[in-house]
Amino acid sequence: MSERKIQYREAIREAMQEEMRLDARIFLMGEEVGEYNGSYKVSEGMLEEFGPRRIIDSPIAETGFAGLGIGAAMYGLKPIIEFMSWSFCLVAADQILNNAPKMRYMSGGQFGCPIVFRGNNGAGGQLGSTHSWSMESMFSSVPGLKLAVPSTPRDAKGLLKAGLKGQDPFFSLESERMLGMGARGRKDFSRYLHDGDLWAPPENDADFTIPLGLADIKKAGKDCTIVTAGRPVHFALEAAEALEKDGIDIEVVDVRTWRPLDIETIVKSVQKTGACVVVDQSWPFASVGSEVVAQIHERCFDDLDGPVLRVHNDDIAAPYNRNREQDMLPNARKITEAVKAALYRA
Amino acid sequence: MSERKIQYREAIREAMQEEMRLDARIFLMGEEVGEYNGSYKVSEGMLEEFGPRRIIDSPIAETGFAGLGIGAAMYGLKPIIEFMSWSFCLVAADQILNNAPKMRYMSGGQFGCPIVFRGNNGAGGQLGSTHSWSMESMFSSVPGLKLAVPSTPRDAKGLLKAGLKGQDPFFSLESERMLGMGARGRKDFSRYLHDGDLWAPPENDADFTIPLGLADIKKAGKDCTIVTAGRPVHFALEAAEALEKDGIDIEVVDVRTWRPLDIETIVKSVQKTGACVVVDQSWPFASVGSEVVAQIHERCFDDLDGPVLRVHNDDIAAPYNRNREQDMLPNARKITEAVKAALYRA
Amino acid sequence: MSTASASTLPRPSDQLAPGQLQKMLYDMILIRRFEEKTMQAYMQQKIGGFCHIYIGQEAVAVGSISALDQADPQKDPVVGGYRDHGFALAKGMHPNYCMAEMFGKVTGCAKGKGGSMHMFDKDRGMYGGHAIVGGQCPLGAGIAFGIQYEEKDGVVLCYLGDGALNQGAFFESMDLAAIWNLPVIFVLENNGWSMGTHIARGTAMAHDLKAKAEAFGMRYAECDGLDVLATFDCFAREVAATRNAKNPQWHRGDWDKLAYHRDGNANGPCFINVKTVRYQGHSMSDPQKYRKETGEVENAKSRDPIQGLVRHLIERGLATQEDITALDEKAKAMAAEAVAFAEASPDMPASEMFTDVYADVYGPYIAGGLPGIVTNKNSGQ
Amino acid sequence: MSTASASTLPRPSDQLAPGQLQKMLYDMILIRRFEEKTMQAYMQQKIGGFCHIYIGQEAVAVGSISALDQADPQKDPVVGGYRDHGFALAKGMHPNYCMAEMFGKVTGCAKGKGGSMHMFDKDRGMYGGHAIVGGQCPLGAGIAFGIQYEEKDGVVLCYLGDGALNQGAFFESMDLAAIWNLPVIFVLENNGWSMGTHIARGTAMAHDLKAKAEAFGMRYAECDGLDVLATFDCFAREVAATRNAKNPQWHRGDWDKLAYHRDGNANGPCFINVKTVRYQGHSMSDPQKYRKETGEVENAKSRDPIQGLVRHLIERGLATQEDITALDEKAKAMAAEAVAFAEASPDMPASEMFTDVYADVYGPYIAGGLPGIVTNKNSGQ
Ligand SMILES: Cc1ncc(C[n+]2csc(CCOP(=O)(O)OP(=O)(O)O)c2C)c(N)n1
Ligand SMILES: Cc1ncc(C[n+]2csc(CCOP(=O)(O)OP(=O)(O)O)c2C)c(N)n1
Ligand SMILES: [Mg+2]
Ligand SMILES: [Mg+2]
Repeated sequence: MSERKIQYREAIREAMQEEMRLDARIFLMGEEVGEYNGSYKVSEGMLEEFGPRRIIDSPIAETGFAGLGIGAAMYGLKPIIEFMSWSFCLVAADQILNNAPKMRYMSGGQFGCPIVFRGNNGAGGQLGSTHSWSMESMFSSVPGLKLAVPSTPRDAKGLLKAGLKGQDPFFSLESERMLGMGARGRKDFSRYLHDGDLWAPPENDADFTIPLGLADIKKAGKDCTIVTAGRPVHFALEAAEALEKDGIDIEVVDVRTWRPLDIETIVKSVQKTGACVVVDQSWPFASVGSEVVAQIHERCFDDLDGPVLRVHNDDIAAPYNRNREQDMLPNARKITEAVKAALYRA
Repeated sequence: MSERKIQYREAIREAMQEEMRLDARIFLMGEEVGEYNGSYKVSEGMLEEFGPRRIIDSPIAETGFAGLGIGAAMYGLKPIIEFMSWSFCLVAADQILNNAPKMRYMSGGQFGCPIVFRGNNGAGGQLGSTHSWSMESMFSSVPGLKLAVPSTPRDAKGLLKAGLKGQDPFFSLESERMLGMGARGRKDFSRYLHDGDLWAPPENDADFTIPLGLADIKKAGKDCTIVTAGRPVHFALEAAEALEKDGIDIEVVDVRTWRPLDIETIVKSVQKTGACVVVDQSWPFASVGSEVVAQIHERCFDDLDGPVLRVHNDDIAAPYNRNREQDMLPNARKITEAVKAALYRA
Repeated sequence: MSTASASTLPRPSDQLAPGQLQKMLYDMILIRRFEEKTMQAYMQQKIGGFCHIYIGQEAVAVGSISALDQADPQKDPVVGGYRDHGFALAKGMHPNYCMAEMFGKVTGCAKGKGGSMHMFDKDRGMYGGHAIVGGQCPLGAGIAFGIQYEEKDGVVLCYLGDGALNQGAFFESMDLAAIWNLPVIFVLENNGWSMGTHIARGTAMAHDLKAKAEAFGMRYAECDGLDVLATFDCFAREVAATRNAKNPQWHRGDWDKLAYHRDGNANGPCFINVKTVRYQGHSMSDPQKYRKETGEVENAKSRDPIQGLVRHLIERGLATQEDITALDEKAKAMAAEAVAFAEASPDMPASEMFTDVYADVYGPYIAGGLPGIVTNKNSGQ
Repeated sequence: MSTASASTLPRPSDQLAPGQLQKMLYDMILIRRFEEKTMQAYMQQKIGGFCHIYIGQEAVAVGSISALDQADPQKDPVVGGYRDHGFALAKGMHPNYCMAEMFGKVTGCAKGKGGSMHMFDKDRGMYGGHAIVGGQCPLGAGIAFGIQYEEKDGVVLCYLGDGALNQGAFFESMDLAAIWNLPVIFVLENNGWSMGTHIARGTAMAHDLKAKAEAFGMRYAECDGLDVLATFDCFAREVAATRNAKNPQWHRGDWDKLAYHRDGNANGPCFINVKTVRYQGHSMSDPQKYRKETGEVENAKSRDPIQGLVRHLIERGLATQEDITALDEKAKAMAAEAVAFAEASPDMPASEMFTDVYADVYGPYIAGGLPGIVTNKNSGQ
């Protein structure tokens, strides 16, 4: 198999392009998605291909255009609404949390809301506290929506295509920090992902999707399970290399979607390894991390040798300073420590 | 001790009145708080006492007036911003989550944000899905704010007064379903609260406050701990009566504030009883309930005989239908079942 | 751009056949009779939650919706706020489904999941009552966006109350409708009050709302919402001037010349200020202390929209007193039948609790629970 | 209500002493030299994150802030968006603290916690740069509310970009400022672009923004933001007309007569459209492909605000070429010193990570963690 070089941003673009070619009802709307070719070049070339009717530059009016997308979805279109960053979606919170996920229920099934909201999520670019949100914990608590946090170009493409083919509101939380990953091919990824280049989507397969609600074992192992998603997957794989040297073999479960959550795969892994660390890039309190611990606690009560530990963003607003921001984030060092603590080898 | 008759709504009002008399910087702003005397009569008479400079009717512009409050707090005032319902605060989410809790950090400590946001929280009035939010799980994940969910007139008053004396953004999640509780005195409360009438704030004690971050044992017991807050406290006490008949003696820990969370009191209780059920009126996923389970799991790993169980709102948008809405909510029957299951007596 | 000179133009309502006029009368009476039954049922606690009565505003819904395409109800959609029984019925929702919904019955338009504030009828182009003030405005723009995207010639009516005039969502929607020239009409049901707050206290320029439209270069019109024919006339003109609105940005080009260099005669969106009066309190639980002395309701009743059209029909010999009594009897019967239907219908069953959450089958939620969480035993069956 | 006839009035800038004019020139040069150093440091990766350069807009910050009370910097506060170095420096923030902040140093105005977009200086009445577009507008109204509440006579300048014109937060703030008559001036720094979007594409009525103020019955003014004296003149008048704005709703009464029956001459809020040009890209990472051909930057440079004031001073004999060179040397030295200071300062230490989260001591968070959560070993010490 020849090595593919495809960036995370290109994978997202391919997903949108392929589905837009198949389905005339899909359009893309957001700030700078057209003339500017995307503020992060995700939608580069799409205005050229699809024209201004389907690639729509919006003003900075998130409540307006997110809500417009919901109305259009009720009408029968399939909008892709891009938030330049998920950090900017709070001004549209009522539309995306009150209208989109509840429309079907509230109308007794008459009106669905097949819409995709997507954009950058997470800290790491020294953008300070208002621009560094990780939304997965807050948003995945809301029934009626589905939420993915893809960690590789392959997952980004496959999940987005599944979201676009679906009938439910789909939130895709991408990562600005990862947009360029894959430019150098497998060099950009942990060696655990090199075999078969499973970080890259298949070439020439427009039908390729990844079902929502299916976790992926990014690395199999026997000593300790790490449950995570998104960018921290790579920190976990980095930790795996370090731990391997200490003779500790970890299994990395990438949940890919927090809602629905594939708890079966997690439980099986924990039953196998008997130890677990959850790594989550959002704040600790009432988080996806706490949810995973709570569910494991109930399902694997007799399988664990010690408590599941967690690595999160620290419980503070994101500081601007480069080093302190790195300190705040989950990273390989913290994961390594946590695994050792979970295995009582600290 | 003579029995006091004081409604939950009156307790909130007393807290505001007493603090406003002490501190000229405090004002109250919200929809219908003045001329209308409060849409739920919480602020009845306050316009009369304090005049239109300090009791301010706002238009339906939550982003505008919540943000205005934050600016006024930076300037040095102490705003009380009332949301008619917390369900309406999502249109102001950016102001209350991005500005209020981060101002101090982002300005390196120069500008604090001493502001109180308060209003009705939770379902139960057949208001349908958009009007039935329980915000504690989503909001208590955000560092920089403090969040209380008072269950009695005493707690409502004491916590709000503490919030008003403090320097940090304070979110008070009250309950429309409980506003009239206390009108008939102790009759309105579980018999476990009758002795000493500890559901009522002391009379003639303007200095009375309840420190934020201190849980309260509403009923002591030895067989199983229930951790909860707000309206479900009363469901838990109701369950306690039923369980007592089965010879099961439960301890009800009312956390009162989810942030900060008094985990020490919870841990002590669980270590004593060896079993625990968490009851939370928000959706299950990534909730305050999951957080409590996760923390108990870590701290009480060797103290538990079986897993902590949870009772939440069901994972759906709130249905309008009266019976189905009741089915959705946590209630005494579900709590009873959960306790029995936790004690392997189901 | 306004229709200030409208009174000199021929009135579209002059073209209406007697049957059409009688239909409008019937629609108004039906709303009135239906709402009387709603109030009764609410007092009997057969209806719960928040319930906002439309009485007094009948001419707004009926006058405006009568100006839409009558052949295909899906062509010209409507969407609005929570005071929605009026425009739901005027748009053709069967009273039975509307009443049953308020009774929380599975035969209701939303199976009892929505209630009074959330009336939906897809077949009739009724995109819902929405309970967050102003939250329907972006939806209205979005439905219009869909029509424009598919190059259809429908028009959307997006109803809002005067309280919504101060919400960011309203302004953002006005801007999007203006820059993309969407086929939407924002219909202000201006009854002067948001709960107990007079419009002049909350809305700057309340005395001259044209300025709100002009801020976006949008067409403005106003009409007397107690006069159903005046309302119809206004909407007939403005609906025509909104149909087939074209998006100027579909052609990439000289952005500097955009939008405001649009042909002044081109069709486009509109903001219509319909002056009306709600006879009842804000909702069923409002004691209305704040307007004891204004006398506005008494004034309005002397110009009651239903009485007004009755007089018009009788004076011009377009209907007899008997015709009118018959219409009223029919409306009363429909309203009574709606209550009977609602009463007789089964409650929303527990089996419906976990449906309509997702379109696709979805993990453990369908079964009604997460591990470790005790849920209602009946649910999810 | 507008200042269209302003040109016939005496110009407040005619009253300025040579020293004051030279101060304004110096302030503008300082911003320019400071920003040149900022760009350099960004290229050297000494500054990270998003960084928005103020070059080209110097006259806006300096012209407007020079019209505020000069004796007490806390009396007339300012607040704005993320392109904030300009008005931070003009308001008197020491360049050292501003540069050190961008270097992430503990000596920065926010100890390195805020960065380029979040400049705060409480002592100078600088209420921050705020990075969510439009999010500063309610804050500006709130600071003005505070001034009015305490019956002080300060005025707030609330800066926003043209991109913020379409945010709900802007409109809601305009409404609140209007109905309560708050002493705030919304200062539109209208450089015609929000990132790569021309104002005419996103903002309806972009060609006549007066309509945005009129929608709220608010005073409107506009000025040439490349001309610092014209800007000063405009703000001197409007600041005076905003001071001591009184709240009409402090007296309960006849709501119907509110606000719009306000004495036309009474002081109140204002919306000022300052037309300016940003010379650089949106942020340091913007290649600016979208305006290659517009030539607007070249045009603007021929009317450069700094050159303009230099010419004015020389022509009128208010400063010599030597004076001006000296001012520039001083500004350059200040900018260089700011970099040196920033370089030499210690990084934001780990011990600061968990401070400033809460004012009060607060449970486990001070110690940096929850049970079961592994955090940075260095933190919280
Ligand atoms: C965002 C939001 N804030 C507050 C409310 C509570 N509320 C419901 S209706 C209403 C008054 C609205 O008045 P108006 O828009 O004039 O409509 P009307 O009731 O007169 O039809 C208020 C404050 C809400 N539903 N949504
Ligand atoms: C609510 C929100 N949406 C999007 C952004 C991203 N963003 C930052 S600046 C900007 C452009 C703003 O332009 P303008 O207001 O004209 O200010 P200028 O950059 O010209 O000073 C955008 C889209 C944001 N910060 N906040
Ligand atoms: Mg109204
Ligand atoms: Mg701009």
